[in-house]
Amino acid sequence: MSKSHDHHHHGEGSELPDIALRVKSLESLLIEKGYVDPEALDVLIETYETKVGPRNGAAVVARSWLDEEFRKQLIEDASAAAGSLGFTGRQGEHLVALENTPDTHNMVVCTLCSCYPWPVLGLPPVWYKSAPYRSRAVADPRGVLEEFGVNMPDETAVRVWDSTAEIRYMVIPMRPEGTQDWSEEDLAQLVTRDSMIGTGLALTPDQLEAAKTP
Amino acid sequence: MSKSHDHHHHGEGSELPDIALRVKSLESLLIEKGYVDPEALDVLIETYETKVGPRNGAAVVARSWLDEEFRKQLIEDASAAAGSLGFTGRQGEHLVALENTPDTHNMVVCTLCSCYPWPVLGLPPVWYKSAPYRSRAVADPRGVLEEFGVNMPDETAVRVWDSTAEIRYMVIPMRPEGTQDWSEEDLAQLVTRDSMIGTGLALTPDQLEAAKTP
Amino acid sequence: MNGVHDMGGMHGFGPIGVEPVEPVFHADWERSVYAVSSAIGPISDWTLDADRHSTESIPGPQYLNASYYEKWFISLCNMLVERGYVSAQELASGTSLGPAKKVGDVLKAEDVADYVSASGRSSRSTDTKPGFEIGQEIRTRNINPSGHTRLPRYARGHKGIIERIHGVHVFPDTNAHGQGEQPQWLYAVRFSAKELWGSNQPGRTDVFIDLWESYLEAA
Amino acid sequence: MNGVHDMGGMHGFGPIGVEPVEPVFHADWERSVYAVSSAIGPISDWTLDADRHSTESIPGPQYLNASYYEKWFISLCNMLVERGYVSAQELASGTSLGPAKKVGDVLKAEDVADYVSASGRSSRSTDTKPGFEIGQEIRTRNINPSGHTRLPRYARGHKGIIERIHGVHVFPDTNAHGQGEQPQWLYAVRFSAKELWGSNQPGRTDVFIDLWESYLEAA
Repeated sequence: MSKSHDHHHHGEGSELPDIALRVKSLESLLIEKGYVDPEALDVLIETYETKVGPRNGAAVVARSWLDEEFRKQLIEDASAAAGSLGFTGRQGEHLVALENTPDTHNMVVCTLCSCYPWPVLGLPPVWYKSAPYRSRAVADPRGVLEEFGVNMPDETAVRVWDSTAEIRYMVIPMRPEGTQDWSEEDLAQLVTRDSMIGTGLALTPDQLEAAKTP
Repeated sequence: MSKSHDHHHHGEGSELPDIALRVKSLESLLIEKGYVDPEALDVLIETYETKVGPRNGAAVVARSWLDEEFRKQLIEDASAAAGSLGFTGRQGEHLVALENTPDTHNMVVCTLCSCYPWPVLGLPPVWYKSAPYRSRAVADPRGVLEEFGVNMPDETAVRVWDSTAEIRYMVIPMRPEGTQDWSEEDLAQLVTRDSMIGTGLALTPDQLEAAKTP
Repeated sequence: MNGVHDMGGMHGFGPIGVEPVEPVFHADWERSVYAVSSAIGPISDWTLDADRHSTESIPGPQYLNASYYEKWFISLCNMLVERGYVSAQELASGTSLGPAKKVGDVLKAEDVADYVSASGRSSRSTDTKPGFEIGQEIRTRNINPSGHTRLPRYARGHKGIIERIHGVHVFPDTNAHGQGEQPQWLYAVRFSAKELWGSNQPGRTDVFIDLWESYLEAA
Repeated sequence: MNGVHDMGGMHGFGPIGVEPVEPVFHADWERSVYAVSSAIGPISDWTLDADRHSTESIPGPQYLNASYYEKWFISLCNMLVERGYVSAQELASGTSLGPAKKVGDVLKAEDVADYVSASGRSSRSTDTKPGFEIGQEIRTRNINPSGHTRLPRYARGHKGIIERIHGVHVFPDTNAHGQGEQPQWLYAVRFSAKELWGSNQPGRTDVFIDLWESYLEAA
């Protein structure tokens, strides 16, 4: 009914018509005050736009599928395992890996804010931080999974992890069938961001093929 | 921070810049469709602006202070007692009177919407229907009372009634000291709306005097 | 439903802003919203419970930003369109574009006084006996229905004492959803503030909540 | 605090809108908010917990209508003004009107890589032993603090099983309010969906929540 409130926030807009102006104004004030260095700002942005993202986590998962020793270390101490591939840092200091099995599916949420394992997954997508996911993931995880196109059989136990502390969870999806001889690099392509949050599964070889075809 | 959300709703404004226009448009549509009669609308408005209001409840309370039989009936069956003074109807079908004593103070809220005893109190004030009161009355009633200028001694038990059904509660405040020879009409002037919600006490004779002096 | 309307015990809504001298309505459009909502009652095919559910179904961000009569307006418009009294196009244009829905007798000016003072009791006669007695200890169930309910979140899974028996009343959880009145025994249940909130207030504080029998189990 | 940010189990927020191909940022101003918030970290005098509390303290109606980076922006502005980094007038004008607060070394471009990969662990060493053991049944306390807490409303007063022991971690409820780190044992606690929500989902569903020792008592 209300025009001014009907629209949804997918991060692409703002209620504040002058938000861009106000942010620019804050940024220049902080630079003028000497609190932030403009060049550092650029590097920070570049880091999370190009370097730290779900490709990191995909490399971790692919390695774990191929290297049993690494898989054990990942389950034992995920921060150390991810760190051994060079993925360390903010919002990933206490990383825990949750392994999906034919019996058990894991899924991660932060109902209170937006905690997320940055070093392996980058910055979270808008839906992860939004009210619909935060409210429903803990109370109706199977319904949420359906909305993501995943029909979880009744026999599979669903485990939802609400990140209420500084522990950061990443899901290790199951390795798809038909990938016996695949290289680590190729396997990593099957590992989507959503499969490491637990709202998706790893792609099958056919799905990957279809995704590549325009 | 956000200009567009800073303002509070005290019922005097609207987020929708065109609300007046849209309401007018709905009203004329419903009249055109033959669902409502414009003259009936005027009478409805007049009824709650001039006839049904807290003066009704004040008359009930004043009578109960003077007439022990009436007081007993009011406690026994408040709908019947109020009805005997001519106050019946919508949102007061199942009226319950809660008597304050030196040991016990009663207070009424509707946390889920805005249930209120219309026949005796009229339409509720904006604060009664708003988030601050609805959220805090059940969890911090003594703090709420303080905000209304009422310091409830620790010895007094506070009873909060959350109107979650069609039962409508009205509070019978204690009769103030120094009113032994007062008429029913004069006593009724001491009975404020808030004293019948339980967020206030009946006025003392001095307070009434002060309120009358401009 | 666990919506933002279920406000008991929430923090962060700020002080209670009391207007010293408050008018019954603050604008003509509020008068109109009030009047059309009331006048439509006798010919509407929805229950009071459905009406409440319509209001609490206003999306949270909008619910919290709308004033009281705005919520009435939004809810009324939604009901009128959903139930075929007006079309969305008619609502947008403010003009009738087709025949009206067949309805009963429209409220006339001369009948308003009777209508306003007429009773719309929710109590129903019964030959059953209440399942709980005054003074009995109960525990509220931990239900989280997505539909309408009158068991607030803050009162779920808690121990209380039956204080009053109100008789048998229409059950909102079904009546709001076209599943009939299914009347049940209704009780005023007393909860200590300590039980509900986990810490003592100075002095004794109790909260009384009207709860239907199926919300409760023996403690 | 029992704020609208505590969303677990709420209804009525609609479907989960997934963007098929989502950029990291949707606008330059989002990039800026992200970057200044991050860059200010090393010289700020607030904790991550205080930062979270600042965000959850955004009034409910505004919180629910603001996008993610809008909330960051609002929260950052509030912190900067409250703690004397900038004045409200400076914020409004975008121009410095007085001396800056004395701060430590500002983050330089060449140090960003180290900063991003540096650890900010919340775990602390201890010579205490955990009060609960793996497999033990506990009940969460029913606390309703008006300040910061990481015990969500939906998990209060419920029985669960200790699943993991995470070590000793900074306690947010005090650290957010300048009352020190007061580290406590932290556990992953398993709750059945039936225990939390009162009804069975098809198949087994469990919710795991990281909870500090003082949130828990032996069941």
